[in-house]
Amino acid sequence: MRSIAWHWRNNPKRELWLAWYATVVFYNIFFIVFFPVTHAQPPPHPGWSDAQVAYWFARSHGGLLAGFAIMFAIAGLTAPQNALIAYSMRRMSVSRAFAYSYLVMYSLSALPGMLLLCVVLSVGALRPGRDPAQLHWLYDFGFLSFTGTMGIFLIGSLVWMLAILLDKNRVMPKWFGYLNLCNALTEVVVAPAWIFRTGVLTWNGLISWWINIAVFGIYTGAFIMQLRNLILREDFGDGPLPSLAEATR
Amino acid sequence: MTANTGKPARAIPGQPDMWVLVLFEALVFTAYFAVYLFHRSAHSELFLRSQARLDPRFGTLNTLLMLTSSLFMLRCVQASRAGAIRAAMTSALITGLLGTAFGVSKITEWIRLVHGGSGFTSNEFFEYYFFLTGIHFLHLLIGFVAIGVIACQLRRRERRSQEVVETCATYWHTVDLLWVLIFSLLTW
Amino acid sequence: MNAQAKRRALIVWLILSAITLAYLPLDSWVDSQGTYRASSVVTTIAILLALVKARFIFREFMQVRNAPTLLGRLTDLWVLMIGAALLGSYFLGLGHVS
Amino acid sequence: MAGARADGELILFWTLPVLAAIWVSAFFLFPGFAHPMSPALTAAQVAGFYRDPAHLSLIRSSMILFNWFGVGLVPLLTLLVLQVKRMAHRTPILSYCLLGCAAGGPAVFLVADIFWLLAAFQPGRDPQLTLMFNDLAWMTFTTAVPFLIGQSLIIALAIYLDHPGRPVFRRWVAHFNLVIAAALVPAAFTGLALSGPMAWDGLLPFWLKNTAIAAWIAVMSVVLGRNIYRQRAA
Repeated sequence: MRSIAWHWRNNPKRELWLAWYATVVFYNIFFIVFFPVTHAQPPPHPGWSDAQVAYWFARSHGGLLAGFAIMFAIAGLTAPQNALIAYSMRRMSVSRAFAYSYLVMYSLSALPGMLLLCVVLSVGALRPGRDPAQLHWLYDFGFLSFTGTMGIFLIGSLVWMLAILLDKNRVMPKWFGYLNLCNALTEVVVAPAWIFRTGVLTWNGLISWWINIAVFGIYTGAFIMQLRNLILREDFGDGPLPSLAEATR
Repeated sequence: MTANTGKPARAIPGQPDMWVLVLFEALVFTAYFAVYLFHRSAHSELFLRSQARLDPRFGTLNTLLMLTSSLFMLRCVQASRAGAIRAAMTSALITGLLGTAFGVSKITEWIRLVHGGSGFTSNEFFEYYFFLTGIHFLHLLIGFVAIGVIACQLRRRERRSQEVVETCATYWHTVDLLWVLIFSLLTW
Repeated sequence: MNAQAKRRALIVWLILSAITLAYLPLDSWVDSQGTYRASSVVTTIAILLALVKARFIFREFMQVRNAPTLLGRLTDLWVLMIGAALLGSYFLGLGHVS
Repeated sequence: MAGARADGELILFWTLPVLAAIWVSAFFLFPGFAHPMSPALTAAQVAGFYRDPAHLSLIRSSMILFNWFGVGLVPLLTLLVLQVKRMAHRTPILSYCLLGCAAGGPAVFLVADIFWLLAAFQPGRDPQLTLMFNDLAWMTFTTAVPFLIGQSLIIALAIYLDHPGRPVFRRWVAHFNLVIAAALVPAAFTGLALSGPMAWDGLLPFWLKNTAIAAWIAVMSVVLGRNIYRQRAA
């Protein structure tokens, strides 16, 4: 407790650490809400009939409403995460254009990336007696907006990749730059979710969901660790960052 | 930069970081292939009937184009390492042309298939076929960027970074590697 | 040394092209059966040939041959893993014929 | 920091009365706000609300005004970002956070607006459909708090981390922002109740939330305006 108070007052990197912890907290809550609480992930089947969709809403009724309510309360935590990533680009030897364009893109990312799904599925769960055909429309709207609108994440990954590969300040390792490319490619793979209702390329498909989520999980884990290393190594200069070993000695 | 005289040291060509991409993408594609093969053997009748609608000459030609482009990419790296800029540039250009020929042949094959009534949504086999060849095509397009980077480096002559040249070359060979696997699995 | 490397690359390319052409008779073999019957032998051969080609590309084109042993072991491991995954999922699928 | 670079900030600041006028008029024009529509209404009642000729033009004009208001707030929020930028922080990260919230908040708000206008565009639709659009509008509008909560918390944090000797905003502004953030939280949970104080027409998600937003805009405008004048004089 005393040490937390000391860091709060004196740690020169306190703003960065707060943003980093906000990121970690966000992803933990996100996981808990989307997987066990709402059962919105892994996604239910896109090929269901109206009656099956209505049954799904009825079964996860309370979980959907409570879980997404939590997301509405905490979705603002995405702002520190995006700010921290933008900051990593600001620390690089590249133009500020990279940091700013990333910031602009990701400021809007929560809407297609999550909030539309949360609102629409909440409305579906709100009235159990709603016409199943309408529930089905809400269901399609929710999952397609969530899975199918990956432009931000595609272009965002590419912007971050380019900044990392061009950077001479060693802010992020180059392999992580290439990993951004791998992640960007999986954001393309979800596009067929707009076309198929059965098979491996649907919004819950073996390829466009299961393999993609594995890549995304690795990518997210990697960037959270790399942002942590960046904060540890930060020297508030504008030249190359020291290595982790030098910085933590 | 790698020493170009005497016995070469055992060094990873290009940035070791690129190998993260190579090995990672190889894993991702292996996962795609595994899903494909599983469904293929479970519905072999449909898959084999659809596969028969592919012209194996396209696949074979594309593979030869890709392999040859890799050969010239290797020559480009060797020439650049030896300081023969002009030869390296020529090889890079040929690599790009072979890649373009591959792309043109690929698009021709797609158009032929679609006109023949076999599109992305026609059946399960063609879903995989267009998905795998499509995502590979995307890798090919990124490969052209890599060739562009090599050309820019070579134009800087003495100030070129052999490391960047080799990194981009490694990427190009990955495109080749993935195609070889796709060819073997989709056509046979 | 350069000429030697060039010749080596050419030989590798010839081998790889020859393997590619070796696929063609595989195809007619399937078609001559008249019906579209799955042939595990053909698929297995196709996968094994692909693995041989992959290893050639790793070692020769990507110059893993001259790289530290670790990378060589890693790529070999990858070839084995890819092979195991492909053959494994193929034969697993045979058990789920619908 | 001051001087030429601050030119125009005053003009942006004084768009506030216009914006406030739009906001207040939109709020009272919309026939479903002064006496907020209950989520317990039946489909027929909701359809009747949109079909009432006396309501229709009011709904449309108020929502068009709301659309302008939402976006009009962005320049003012940006002025706040600049104040945070002036604070004694080591990094620009908090102003980046605030900029992100300034973009995200109005975008969410606009979605609610679309659903209301959609419901009013063809009030003759199947009442079930009108009910669905009405639900979508009210749910989006009421739960559109994540970035408002976020920006209050970030402003509070930024003030706490500012130089205590020469603060840009005084500390009570931070405390005030924390209170506002807390007052906005219940609105996120409105989906859990169709009646009572937690329903979207209830005490907490409607009256407390909207009063908190009004209070936040009023108080932050005053402290922001004072700062801008002081910084120009310096």
